[in-house]
Amino acid sequence: MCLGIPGQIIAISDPARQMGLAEISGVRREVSLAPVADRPLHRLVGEWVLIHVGFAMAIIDEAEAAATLEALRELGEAQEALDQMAEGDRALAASPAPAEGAV
Amino acid sequence: MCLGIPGQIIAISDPARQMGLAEISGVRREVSLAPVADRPLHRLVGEWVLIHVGFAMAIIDEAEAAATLEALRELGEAQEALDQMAEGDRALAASPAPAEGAV
Amino acid sequence: MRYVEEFRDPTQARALLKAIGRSAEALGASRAAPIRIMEICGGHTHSIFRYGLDKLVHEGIEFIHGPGCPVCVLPRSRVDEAVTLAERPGVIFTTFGDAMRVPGTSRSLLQAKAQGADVRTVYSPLDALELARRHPDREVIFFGLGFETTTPSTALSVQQAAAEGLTNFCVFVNHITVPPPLKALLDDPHMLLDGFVGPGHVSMVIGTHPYDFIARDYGKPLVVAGFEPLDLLQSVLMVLEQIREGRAEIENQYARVVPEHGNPVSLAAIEAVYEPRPSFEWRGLGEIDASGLRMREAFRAFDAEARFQVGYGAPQGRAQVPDPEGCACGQVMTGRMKPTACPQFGRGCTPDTPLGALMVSSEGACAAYWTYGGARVAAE
Amino acid sequence: MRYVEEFRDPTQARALLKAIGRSAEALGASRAAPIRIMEICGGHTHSIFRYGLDKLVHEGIEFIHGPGCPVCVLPRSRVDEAVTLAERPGVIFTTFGDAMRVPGTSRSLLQAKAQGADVRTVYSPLDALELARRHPDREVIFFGLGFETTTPSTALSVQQAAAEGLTNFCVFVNHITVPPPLKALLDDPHMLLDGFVGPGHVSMVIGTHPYDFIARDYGKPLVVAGFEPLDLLQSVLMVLEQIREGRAEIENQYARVVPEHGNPVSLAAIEAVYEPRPSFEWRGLGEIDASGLRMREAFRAFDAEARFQVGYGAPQGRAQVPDPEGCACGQVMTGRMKPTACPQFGRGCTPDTPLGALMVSSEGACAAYWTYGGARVAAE
Amino acid sequence: MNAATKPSRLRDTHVTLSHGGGGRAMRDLIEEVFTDVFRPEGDEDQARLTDAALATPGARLAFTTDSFVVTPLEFPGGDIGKLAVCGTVNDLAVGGARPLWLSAAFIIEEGTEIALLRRIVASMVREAEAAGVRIVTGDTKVVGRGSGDGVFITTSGVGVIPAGRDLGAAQIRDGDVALVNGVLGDHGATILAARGDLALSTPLESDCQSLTHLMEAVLAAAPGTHAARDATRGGLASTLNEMAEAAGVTVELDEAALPLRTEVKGLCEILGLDPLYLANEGTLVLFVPEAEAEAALAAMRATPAGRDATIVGRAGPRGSVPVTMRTAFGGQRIVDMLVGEQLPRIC
Amino acid sequence: MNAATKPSRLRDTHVTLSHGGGGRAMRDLIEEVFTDVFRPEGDEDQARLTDAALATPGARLAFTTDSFVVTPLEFPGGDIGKLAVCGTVNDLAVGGARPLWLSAAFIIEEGTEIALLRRIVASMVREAEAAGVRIVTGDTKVVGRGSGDGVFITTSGVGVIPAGRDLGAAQIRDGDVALVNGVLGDHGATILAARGDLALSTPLESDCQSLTHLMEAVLAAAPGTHAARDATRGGLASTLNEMAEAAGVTVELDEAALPLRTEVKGLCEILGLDPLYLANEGTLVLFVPEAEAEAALAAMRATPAGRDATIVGRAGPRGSVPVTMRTAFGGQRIVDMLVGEQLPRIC
Ligand code: SF4
Ligand code: SF4
Ligand SMILES: [Mg+2]
Ligand SMILES: [Mg+2]
Ligand SMILES: [Mg+2]
Ligand SMILES: [Mg+2]
Ligand SMILES: [Mg+2]
Ligand SMILES: [Mg+2]
Ligand SMILES: [Mg+2]
Ligand SMILES: [Mg+2]
Ligand SMILES: [Mg+2]
Ligand SMILES: [Mg+2]
Repeated sequence: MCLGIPGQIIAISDPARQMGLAEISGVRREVSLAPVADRPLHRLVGEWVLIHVGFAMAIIDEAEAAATLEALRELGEAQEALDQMAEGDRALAASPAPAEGAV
Repeated sequence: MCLGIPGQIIAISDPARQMGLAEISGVRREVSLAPVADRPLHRLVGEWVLIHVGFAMAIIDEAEAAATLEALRELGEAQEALDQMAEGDRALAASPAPAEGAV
Repeated sequence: MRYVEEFRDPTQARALLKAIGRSAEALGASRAAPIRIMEICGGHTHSIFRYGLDKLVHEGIEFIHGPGCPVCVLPRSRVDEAVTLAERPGVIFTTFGDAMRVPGTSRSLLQAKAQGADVRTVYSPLDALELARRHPDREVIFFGLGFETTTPSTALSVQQAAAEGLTNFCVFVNHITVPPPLKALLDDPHMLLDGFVGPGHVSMVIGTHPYDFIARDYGKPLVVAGFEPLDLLQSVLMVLEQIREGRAEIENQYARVVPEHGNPVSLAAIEAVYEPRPSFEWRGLGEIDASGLRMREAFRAFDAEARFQVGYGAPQGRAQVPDPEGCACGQVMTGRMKPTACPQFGRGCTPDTPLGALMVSSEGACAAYWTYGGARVAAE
Repeated sequence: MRYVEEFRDPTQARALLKAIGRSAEALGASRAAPIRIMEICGGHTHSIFRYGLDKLVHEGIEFIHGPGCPVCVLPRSRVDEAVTLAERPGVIFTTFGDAMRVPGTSRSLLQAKAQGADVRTVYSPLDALELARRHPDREVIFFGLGFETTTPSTALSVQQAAAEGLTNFCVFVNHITVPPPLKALLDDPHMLLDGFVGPGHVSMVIGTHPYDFIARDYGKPLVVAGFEPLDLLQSVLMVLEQIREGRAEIENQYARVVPEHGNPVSLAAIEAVYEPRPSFEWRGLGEIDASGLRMREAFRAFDAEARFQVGYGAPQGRAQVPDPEGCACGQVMTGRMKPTACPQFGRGCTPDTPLGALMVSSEGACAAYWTYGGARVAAE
Repeated sequence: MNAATKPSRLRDTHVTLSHGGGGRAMRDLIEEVFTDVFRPEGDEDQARLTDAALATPGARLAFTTDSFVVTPLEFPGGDIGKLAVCGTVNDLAVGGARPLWLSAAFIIEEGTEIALLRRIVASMVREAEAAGVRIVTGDTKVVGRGSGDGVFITTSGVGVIPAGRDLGAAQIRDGDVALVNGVLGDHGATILAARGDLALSTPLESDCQSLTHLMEAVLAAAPGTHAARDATRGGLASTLNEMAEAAGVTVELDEAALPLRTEVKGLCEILGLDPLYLANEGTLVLFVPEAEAEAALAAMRATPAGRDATIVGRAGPRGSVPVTMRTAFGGQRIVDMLVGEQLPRIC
Repeated sequence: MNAATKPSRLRDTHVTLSHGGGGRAMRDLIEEVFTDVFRPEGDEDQARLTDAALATPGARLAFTTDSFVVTPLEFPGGDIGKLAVCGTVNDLAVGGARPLWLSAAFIIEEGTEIALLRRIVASMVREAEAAGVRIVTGDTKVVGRGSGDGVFITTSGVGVIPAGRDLGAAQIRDGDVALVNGVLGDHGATILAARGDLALSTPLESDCQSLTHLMEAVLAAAPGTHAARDATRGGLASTLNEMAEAAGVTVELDEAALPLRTEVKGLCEILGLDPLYLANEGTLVLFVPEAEAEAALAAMRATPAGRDATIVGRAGPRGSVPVTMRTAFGGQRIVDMLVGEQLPRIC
């Protein structure tokens, strides 16, 4: 449920109604900033928000996003290390006895 | 002004609203009989009426129509007689003198 | 008897034409000094051109086309008011087809429809009433046009609506009466008419006595005529006979349809629903006293002008709109000018691009001249 | 950072898949004895199928598709009520596209539209509000669908309408809340779930604490997840880690969007405009206590049900409509049956001719199985 | 695929926007309602055709199109489908072409009954067979409610004009005789009455019919025929005006000779219309040199579509008014083109 | 008649029902807005045509039709007129035909601005010239307000298929390479945004263009090409499903290879749509034997309409699911036909 898509606020279009212009991959639409308007509206310009049915529902936390990606990167490295270990094991296990003589 | 066309009442379609069915050269339409409803409605069936914008505005008087046509017929005869007289006159007038001798 | 073909018999017509010719000769009428007979009614104008009677009658007979087309005498301001009503949200504006193309100041009803107004052509006010029954959520306005022939139909429809308790039906009343403009014409010192062919269908409602003043006060003969070609020719002959005999009477050629005292039910309905307006605006003629009708107080709920405060019902009064520049409709309609003499005829004004209503309605003298060729065939 | 492509990186996905595989192996999971993880949210179901994650993860992981599609859980009676509202004369009925094809008893909104109802698809309740401003003569009804993610948008729109004094806008409220059905599921003795992937966008509004009872009272792990494939895979891994470590906690994989305590403005708007209904009907689940919202007395003017006396606002009470015969939606939605096990799947019920809502919405488990081939590619 | 045994996947009774969306619903509608009946060859969007006559030296290809919009869609004597076939077939035939192939494109309003579509399609197939043409390619679009009016059909037609044949209004000569194949105005009058809003009922039927066989008979009997045209929108009056202007001749009609049904005359009297402007859908006007006029007349009368054929007028030398009419009284009047559309009037 | 010097008789600024009535108003509209611009030969309702290629032994005539309905009538990158020419030209071209002649039938809603009609007609003439076809015959009808949607255009096209050429979906073979000539979904996304009711604005333009020259280039470079089709309504996904079913093969797309603009992806994410189902109006898919795939690709890339050409997939042996996609993750999913139309959704 609940398609949500990140977009960047590029302008405040109607301060009275708390409306702003959001850009999502080059597509623009006026959205309500009400849910994230707990700060002066002009401070929202440039922020990335999560948009759902024409409302900016949350400000996206860049630091948290970076942390998640960093965790994934580390996980990737860890898996690679594990893979290499596993490969080493397999290589040892797979080496048939006759080949030993060839060394 | 005021296109009017003769039609025959062939049925009473809605006595409460004084509506009847009229036939005009094979075309049927419901018309208001109100203007001619100074007699019991059923007596209108079979009558020829003069229809204007969906209302039967007058009952057509067959005797008067016949009298008019008869007058025209008589006028036609009278004109023909006059024509013949005129032709006789013209024939006389036109007869050149030499022709007389030919009689 | 079917009351149509019998009165279109070419053989009889030839006899009548001969008799008319003989009468005209006897009266010494010629193209240069014609006998001028006004057919008041646009329906007669239409028949004359459709059957080519104008060119078949003796050249000493000249037809003058009178102001008897209810569409042609409608001033632009009334069309504008109709458009205003038609463009109200929620309105279904119903009209006879005749009025669709009549130009208003900025647009006709046809153009208003194209731009979004819900304008519908109906055959009868009864059809408008039926639309009101079927669309209780819409306001159905009927464009009430016409002389005494048509007035009973809207009066009876309004009475029917009242009886049914329909509250979404009303009429934009533009009904007018024949005698006042005739009196205005006859009072015109420039007018030189020798006699009248009287409107048959108006007379079927009002009878023949309303014309008595024409014979009595102005000494002109009038013959109430039917609309078939034999009717018209016979009536012309009857007018000529009166002139020859030095009589000025109101005669009734159309006795099969026109009773001497008219139709009592129709007259009663008109009387019940309508009353004369103090005055009403005619195209080319201006305001004429007591020449139009309006709804009586008791039926004011069915009066579109009162209901929507438009036209004569507008609190601020009506806007008068001058006739378009160069338009000679007024003079043509009063018989003072032939259509072909209008500087606009066939130039600025054609049926495609009408300047005046006389070029729109197929009853209008200008349209009849154009369409049936009074002008163009002759020009050939 | 654009917060989309970064979370779709295939290389990272391969690493995650490997880690999940290792975790699953470590837990001894197999096709015969899988670890069952329910993604509550239809959006997650959709992502799983769109990216083929179900077939990419270790065979010992089984996804159970939860009741988190607001369209799928809508009973036929509510669609019927929507159609009734849409077919009122003068109404413009606005809806998210999702609801257009959901079958009611006799017709869907799409079919009602074809038969004359003015039904319009909008992207936002703000667009419905704008229609109401532009059509003051029409009643604009918005089909208020959705879980806590969407509820603030209608609450804020109603507050905006009230502020502007718009009197021709109202909402047919079908907002529901996630925790009650989860509790109902967990109380089911037949249910054998090992953990949950929690709905990211609902949580962005309500925060993570409303799920605490799942860990605390039922001992099941739940990880609030984003919707990109890396988000989902990471969340699955986090659930597996909890299981491996014997933990049962509420964790937040989607911290870039989901604050621990949700969104205060949205929560305040929901609280101001709505209150829990005593109970609300769910398709396949029946009435669940306090699972739906209705408008508070102060906003009753914006409540379509109260205004038009429909549904829960009908004085005579609501008509209950049984689910269509042979429809196993209830069992599929509670994870007790796989879509392919439904006797109607691919026979009586396909996306062209859906029997149940699960086959209509692209978030419905059955439609996802069908469209993205969980079933058909495997069958090949 | 066999239509008779294939189970129907089309469960809707009315067209929805889904049926125009390019997906499965559309495919099912097109297959079951259209292609299973029209049976075009092949799977492609374009028909691929050959005809020996087209390859004959001197032969020309004739190509024409018309959109059909009519309310009501079904009316006494026909329906929009029959109209769409006849209209395009006739536009080919009156030019001397042998009609070969038709295309048919449908614009369908959301909410249209599918059973109605099936009837219309069946009617097209029937009429195409009668006219000896094949409907070889087509298209369907669906538009929202209020953006259409039930069904609009556009047909295009391809035919072959044998070498040496060159009918056209420009060929009409002073002295040519004008003939029609039947009564005038039946279609227009039928439609006006069938709409229902004027509350008129008549026993009339549209004259909608294809004129291929009639034209072949005429051209065999009167090979010197100069021009033919079907007197559709605008009626005989408008058609004659167009032809006379294109030819640089005048035409005089004989009012007494015009074939008109009593009911058509009656309807016109009631509504204040002129039958010369009423549309026909199976009536054509021919211009034939005087020497071949009787042969053309006899040939028409020998075909079902020409039983009421008659001579209605004659072409004269160039003049300022293209079309006039000798009235029954011996008067003469202009028969002008219509201005806009004819509207029912009261005066 | 000389359009430049002839005084205009058309004084209306908007179309009324009079312009469809068969009379003078209609004639003036047709002359001034349509025939003065299209300049068909002769006065007849049927075009009379000859082309030497048609008479060549083995050549076949290709005949196709499409109705065009689009809101708004003018949109970034084109208008309904351009669409109506390109669409029919492309349906001819993808079958291997050289397009020769078009017909154009207009159904115009009362109230339509005449200036808009003139722009549309001008656009058609421009596009016809670019595509090398002539608009040789036409028709106009006017419908009442609320019975149409501005303008609908139906074009039909006639072309000639040289002897020996036989493109068709049925020719596709296991192993064929699938190529597209450009990015996907631009037209559909542009129209969705241009309608305005979703309040989205994009810098996108419709891909609307004619593909005659591109197809000629492809067939010269890769004469073994098996099939081509323009991926219009229903998008690439529906077109491939139709082709695969007709050929009895499967097709596997490579998700990573699909050419999509950022903005199209963005619009689809916002509205919950799949770009594979968005309509294209100048994008085709080709099936070419592997040996000629690179030649076809190079030929396309050398034409303006093919600059973004790319290989998107491959035909495989018969199977139960016609079209699948290898996802960027190495997963596989079904690419089904669309069910109804795509509707913006929230979940
Ligand atoms: S030609 Fe036109 S302007 Fe002149 S009088 Fe006639 S209608 Fe009026
Ligand atoms: S296949 Fe259809 S009926 Fe069965 S569970 Fe799924 S949606 Fe319900
Ligand atoms: Mg044609
Ligand atoms: Mg035609
Ligand atoms: Mg024709
Ligand atoms: Mg097509
Ligand atoms: Mg309609
Ligand atoms: Mg096509
Ligand atoms: Mg096409
Ligand atoms: Mg195509
Ligand atoms: Mg045509
Ligand atoms: Mg419209």
